[in-house]
Amino acid sequence: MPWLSILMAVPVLGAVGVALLPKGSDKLAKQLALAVSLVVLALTVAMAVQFSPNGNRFQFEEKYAWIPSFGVHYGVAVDGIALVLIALSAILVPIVVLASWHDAEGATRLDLKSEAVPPKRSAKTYFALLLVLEAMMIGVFAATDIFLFYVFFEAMLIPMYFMIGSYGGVQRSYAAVKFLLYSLFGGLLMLVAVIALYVVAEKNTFMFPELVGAIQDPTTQKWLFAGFFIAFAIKAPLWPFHTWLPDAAAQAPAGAAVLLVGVLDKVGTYGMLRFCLELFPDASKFFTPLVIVLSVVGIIYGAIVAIGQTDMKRLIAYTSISHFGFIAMGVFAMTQNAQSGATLYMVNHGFSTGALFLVAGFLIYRRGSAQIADYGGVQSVAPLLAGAFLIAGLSGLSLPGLAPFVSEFMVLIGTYERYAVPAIIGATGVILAAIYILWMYKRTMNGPTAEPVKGFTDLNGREKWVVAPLIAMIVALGFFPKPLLDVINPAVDQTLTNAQVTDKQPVSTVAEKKGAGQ
Amino acid sequence: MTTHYLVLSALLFAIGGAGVLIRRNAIVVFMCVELMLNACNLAFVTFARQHGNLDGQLIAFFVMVVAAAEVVIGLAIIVMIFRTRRSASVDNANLLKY
Amino acid sequence: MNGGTIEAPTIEYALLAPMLLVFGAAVVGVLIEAFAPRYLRKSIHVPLTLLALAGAFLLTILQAVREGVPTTPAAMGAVAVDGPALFIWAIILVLAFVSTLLINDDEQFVAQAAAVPGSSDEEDAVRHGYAQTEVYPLLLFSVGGMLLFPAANDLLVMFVALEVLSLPLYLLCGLARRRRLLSQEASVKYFLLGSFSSAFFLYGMALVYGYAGSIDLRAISSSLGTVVGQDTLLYVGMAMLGVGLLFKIGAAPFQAWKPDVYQGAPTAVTALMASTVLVAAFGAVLRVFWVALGNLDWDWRPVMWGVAILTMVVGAILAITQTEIKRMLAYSSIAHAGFLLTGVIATGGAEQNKEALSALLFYLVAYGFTTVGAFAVVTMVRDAGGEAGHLSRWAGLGKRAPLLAGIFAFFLLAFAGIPLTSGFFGKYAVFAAAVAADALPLVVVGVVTSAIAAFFYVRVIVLMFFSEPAADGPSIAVPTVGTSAVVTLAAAATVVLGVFPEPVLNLADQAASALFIR
Amino acid sequence: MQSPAEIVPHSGGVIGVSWLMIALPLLGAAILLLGGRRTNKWGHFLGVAMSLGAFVVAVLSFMELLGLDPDQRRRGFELFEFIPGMVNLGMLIDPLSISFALLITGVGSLIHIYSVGYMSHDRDRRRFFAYLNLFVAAMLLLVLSDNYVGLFIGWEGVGLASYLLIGFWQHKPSAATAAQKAFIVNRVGDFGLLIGIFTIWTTFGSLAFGDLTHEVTGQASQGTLTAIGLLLLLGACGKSAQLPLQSWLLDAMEGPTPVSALIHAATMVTAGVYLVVRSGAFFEAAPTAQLVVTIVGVATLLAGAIIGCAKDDIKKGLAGSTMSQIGYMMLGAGLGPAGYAFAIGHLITHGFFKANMFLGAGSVMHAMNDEVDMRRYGALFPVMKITAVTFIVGYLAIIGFPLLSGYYTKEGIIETAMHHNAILGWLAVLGAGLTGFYMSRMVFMTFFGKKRWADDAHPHESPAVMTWPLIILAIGSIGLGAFLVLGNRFMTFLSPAVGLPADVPEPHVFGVGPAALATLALVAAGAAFAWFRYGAAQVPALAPRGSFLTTFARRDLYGDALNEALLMRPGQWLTRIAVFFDNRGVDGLVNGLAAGIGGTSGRLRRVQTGYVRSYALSILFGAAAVVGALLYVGNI
Repeated sequence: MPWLSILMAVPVLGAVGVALLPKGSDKLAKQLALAVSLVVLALTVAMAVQFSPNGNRFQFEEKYAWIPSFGVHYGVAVDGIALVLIALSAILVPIVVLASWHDAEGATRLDLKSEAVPPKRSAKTYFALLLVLEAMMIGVFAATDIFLFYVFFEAMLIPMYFMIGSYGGVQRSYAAVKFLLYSLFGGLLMLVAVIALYVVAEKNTFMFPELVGAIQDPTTQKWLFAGFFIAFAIKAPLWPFHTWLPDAAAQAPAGAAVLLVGVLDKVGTYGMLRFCLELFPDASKFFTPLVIVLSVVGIIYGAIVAIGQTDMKRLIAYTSISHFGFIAMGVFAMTQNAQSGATLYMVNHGFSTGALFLVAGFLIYRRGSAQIADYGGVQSVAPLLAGAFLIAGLSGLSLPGLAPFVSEFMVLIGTYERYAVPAIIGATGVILAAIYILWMYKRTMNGPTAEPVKGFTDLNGREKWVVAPLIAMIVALGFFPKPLLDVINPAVDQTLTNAQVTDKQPVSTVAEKKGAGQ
Repeated sequence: MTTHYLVLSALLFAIGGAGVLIRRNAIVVFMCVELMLNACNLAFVTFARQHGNLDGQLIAFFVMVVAAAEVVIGLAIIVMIFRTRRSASVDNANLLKY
Repeated sequence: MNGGTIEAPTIEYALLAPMLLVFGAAVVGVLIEAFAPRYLRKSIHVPLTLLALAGAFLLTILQAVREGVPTTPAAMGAVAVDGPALFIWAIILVLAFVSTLLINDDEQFVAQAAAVPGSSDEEDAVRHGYAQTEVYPLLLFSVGGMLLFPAANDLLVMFVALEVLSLPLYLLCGLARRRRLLSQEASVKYFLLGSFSSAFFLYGMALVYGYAGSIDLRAISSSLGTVVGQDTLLYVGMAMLGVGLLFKIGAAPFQAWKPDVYQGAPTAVTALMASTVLVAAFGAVLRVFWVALGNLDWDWRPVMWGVAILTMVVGAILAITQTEIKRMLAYSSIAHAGFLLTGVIATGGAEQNKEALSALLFYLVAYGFTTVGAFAVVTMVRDAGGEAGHLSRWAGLGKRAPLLAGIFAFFLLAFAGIPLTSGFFGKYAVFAAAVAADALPLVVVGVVTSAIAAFFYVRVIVLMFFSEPAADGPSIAVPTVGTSAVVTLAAAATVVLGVFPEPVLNLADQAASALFIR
Repeated sequence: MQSPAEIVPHSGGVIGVSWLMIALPLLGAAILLLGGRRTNKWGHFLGVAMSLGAFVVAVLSFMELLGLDPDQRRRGFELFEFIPGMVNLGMLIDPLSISFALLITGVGSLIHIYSVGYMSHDRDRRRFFAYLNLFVAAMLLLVLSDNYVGLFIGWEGVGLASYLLIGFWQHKPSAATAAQKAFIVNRVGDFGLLIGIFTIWTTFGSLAFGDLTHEVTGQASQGTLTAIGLLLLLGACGKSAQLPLQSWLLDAMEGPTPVSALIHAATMVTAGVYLVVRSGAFFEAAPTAQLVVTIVGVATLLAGAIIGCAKDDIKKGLAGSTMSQIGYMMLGAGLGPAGYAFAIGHLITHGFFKANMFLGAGSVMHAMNDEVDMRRYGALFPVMKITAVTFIVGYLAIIGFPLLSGYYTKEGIIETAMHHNAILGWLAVLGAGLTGFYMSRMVFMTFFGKKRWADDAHPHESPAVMTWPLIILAIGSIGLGAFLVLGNRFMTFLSPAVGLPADVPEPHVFGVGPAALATLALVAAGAAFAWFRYGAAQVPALAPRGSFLTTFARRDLYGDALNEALLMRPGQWLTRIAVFFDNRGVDGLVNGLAAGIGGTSGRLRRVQTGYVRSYALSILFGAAAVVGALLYVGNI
């Protein structure tokens, strides 16, 4: 059964269906979109349970010649890493659909004519784009053909571009263009690398498994690595290629922001892990110091700048820049723990940042402003809303017991095994995280209730359904990450093998002593 | 021996080119282009002589025909624009720019 | 031909049939102008033209499949009907057919060219519903020239073809119904500059003849290196030939005419020029620099590099600040000429790199269709004074005509080379060939300029979708059957070539594998 | 000297289900938080019940433990795999952890009961109990986990609970700020703890207490061990409000008084001591680290005492004393196995009498409608006898009045310190004297002397639900010390967990030897001075300016001022600069590039003049260029 193709086909068909609905049937469009996304989720679960962690690395393989003249295949398959990321997308989309219920209705829905609220737009289009995006997100993670990956990598930009551009805040078109051009630029550099890879490898195929180890010459590796890496670094985004993200995320409607930061950007770090490391092991080792430095700078820099933000969504965006620093650091630390942690981080960050953006979205929906200064004392009038915001925030500062802690802990400890100093500097991020999250929480939720906030209603049923699954995931994975890690670890092992690195062993004998136990 | 003719044709070509650049009247500009074509003809005939085959001379005839056709088209266009603008100066026609 | 006796030439009529058919139809068209009553003319012309083009197309196909690709030049070595030529013919004929559908629109052409703009004569002409039906024979002559141009196997024929294709275009440019001043100015400029450049071509021809003693391309190529002490002749001649050809494809620094002419000419004619002429011109470029001067590629390649880079940069950068849609498309076509030139460079010299050739052919197909489609859309966006050329008038078009705007946006994305559009594969193919031919730097320049170029395509999309419509925005003309057919066809082609390029790629491969005969 | 016993894999019995201790309160918290308003009616009872349930389990497990012979008393078992290949979550029930569990659940339950009365008027009482339960669960996870990761989870869990409870009245900006400060300062400590854990993992390849025995730690280099020790100490300082991370504790008094009693006196703040003792295997191998621990302890015990001397706010006064007492424990913990027993002992007794006094203070505030300024009290003894008596019992215990709890445990620490390093010992003695002064001051200002009440104050005794816990705690404050210390009862009980010290000092009923006598003398002097100043003399209702020293103490030894000058201000500047740099610098570069291209384009367009002649010129130049280029290329 061609699971992955089905996973992509369903949302595409759904999108077409939604788009073809007659004018004015927005409600129906929403329901249809929700239904489709739920079907995708169900299918994903059905697929995931059949995945055998210790089976072949790539499973549910499909491979058909697409463009023989270019040696391009329609090749899809998943290993543990791809699987969890696909699952992430499949889980987030229904939630986002539910959360974006009114996003397209624009300022008309509120009497306040506010800057943060865009004018009314067609809801149909919005949800159609959303579903197309879902298909592409699944495709980009599933692609085992580098060309196919590139196609999705670039094509993904378009729906997101429209979602930001037509449904975003007051500066939406600036943000959308910046997002598109920045990513496109990276993508085009990557295109050169892709071409060069094909030409140099002389394998007449783009299939990833066959290209692993195809490039031996170190110099070539370095150039190709650079080509791929810059694209991924822009996507991720790594410091200093990050400035498009705050604009995009702040202008995008909350739902789109979730998918942008939660999933799209993961493609960058995923690409580093999957392609940079395995295709160009020597170059990766050569560039590791540089990348580690960039990541550490990103962690601290992102956190500090986040502290200074006055706009909630910008603040959250900057926290993500900090978190992506962690992920990239984990990827390039080249230890089992760090890379598993980084992969897990990609998933957890999706949930926690997703929750943050969505709850922030609810606030903005009520107040019509993203400015932190416009809030205050929300907790007294809307305790549930505040509580959700707090939990999301706490997961953002990776409080133990919540999912992100596990991943951050693994990344740091794994990095520490090889690069102690960066890990220590990175760990100061946990202090800064406490500052930016709690300070934002204090300014928005605590203290005497501000006048415009008085009228706030607490979470309604729909919003509860948006928040509940996210928080459930965050808590569950916080105490029991094993299921994910069991899937991720073998894939990471494989990655490390292809990247030709091995873990360092501790000095003492404990490891041997309990070697069996662990 | 044939060099002189070549030099002459080159000179004619240059003069034509220069004319295109400096003259304002569309007709004159166009005549300069014709001059360039004829410079080419001279060159062709010369080379034909040099190589001792007829191709060059043959080509010259073709070029004349083409030139004639060009004259027809060119004059038509120039007359058209002259009737509209009451001037045949190429510098007046610069609405399309930047 | 060696003096003395003149034997009767042998002409392979079957091979030349498509050309002859078109020319014949053109002549018939002239007779119709002469004898048919005015009210009948159009109704005769249109079917005649379409049939002639379609017939020619069929004959071409027939030629390709039945007779197979000939290996020797036809008509005493004057015309070479070989694989690439046939392929190019097919493209030209299809695109010409499509453009004809556009031309078949009363809004395009002046009622009576002879009538002075704004004069009473004009009013009469309009009132009597006159139409300048000479357009059709002119078109046919021009197309005939285009067919001959890339097939010419001898510089004289090529020169004649050049003139035959250009002269009717000079006239066509001046026949716009609205904004006649601009149209006429375009016509004058095009004519003067065109003839100026063809003078260069001719002089180059003379010099080459002086060097080689022949104008037959094979003879020239075989004479290379045999003649001593005449190199200056050869190089200057080669340069001047190049100038003539580069002018036609609008490569910098010979691009100055393009924006003005494209803007001034009737949009239908612009479409014709932007698509077919470009194709024909590239065919000729390839033939001259490949068949005749192939062995000198080490000499002309560096120059071509310079020209290509300059063209890409000038096209991309100047387009950014354009405010007139046709003018912008003109600059974009300059940029694309630059990309195509990288393909020409990749084809290299005598060794005849067939991958690059087929890539180039594919690019021409993809670009041709998209361009025609784009201009077709332009013809439909009108306000009081005819087409709404100024970009500001396009604001909010996405609201007023979602479908049309959507299609146009799609064309723009194709120009930008976004995956899943034909443009992407065109670019990919050409760049891949260039990389394979060690032209990596050129490709890097290519991608950087495409990134820049993307900006102005995106800008138009922003205007159409993200900005609020202007109060007195342009109306969308109810498209004639022809126009809508064109748009549909172009869109379809752009999609199909963007998703399943394989069939066309194969055709291009076969065509290229036959290579240019020498 | 004997090192701790091996951990015995355990199954079955009450200990087998000892995880219920964590689960029950956690469940309670979950129900109360998710249940929402529905649970308002009975929520507080559920909270109490869960806490009591945990207490019962603790007691039963304790019994079961006692049933085993000493070297079998370290029972561990795995709950589930947490991070495959690194660490599993598991329980460790040994004398050390069970003592804590008893303290936490016991005192915790009493405070739960007390709160039923104390918070009866608060509309968010349910939420309060949810947080209390959450705290109990986290605290138990902290002490019962068998590895550092589990400990860390509990560690930050209690941090969260404390954050929530300090900021319980979040509508008060001061409370919100205090909560935030507490969390962030703690994070600094947690950072140290994290790095410590990393180092342990990379050095020894395991994070389970069971693996990190003395033999194992012995293999690592002295430098590594010292580093680990100091990093763990940093964590301990954060949690236990030791210098230099003490500043948050006094602000934490913004929370409801039961919170101060439970979290910021009896249990959470002592976690640091637990950590140090639990990590004995590292500290005992790293004398330098140990020395630093003792120094920190002594410094803090003096600082706390000094602060306590100057505070007029009764809760802040108590907070200062808490700092100081934890200083003592830290000191003890730094003295190796010999000190552990006394440190933990003092920790437990302190848990009782300090909780006792805090709740007493709460009762007083309850009576004086939430007035905290002792200068507005006075002569409360007659009106609220139970509170007063219990408070005074606690007071006597803390100043080390012979035969009361505090006397034995504190005395033990001082003795050991003296035995270990005279300077430390004498400083500890000095601290005891100060304690005598400021605690007496508190008692006199509150219960004796003249009335200085606000006009609308009508003090009355608190309801039984509040007084009974006081009484129970008071009893503990009286007898517990003697019970633990005499006959080395506690030390022998504890030794399987922490190792038996080489030289066990003979415990004694009365202070003999210079240190003990000096202590008693100083305490007496301090008390007398306090009486002279605040008991007999008239206490001004408004605080006098006071000497430099007083202000120094009132300002918490300028700790906040220091933080503000060294960290906050520079931090704010750094933030501003970073934001500016990001907008103008990094982003400016990007936008600048775009603008540059746009500008070029704008200028270049002008070349397209529209004059056909200039176009022709460009063609000519172009042609010339091409010709030139070709000739050049051709002739090389």
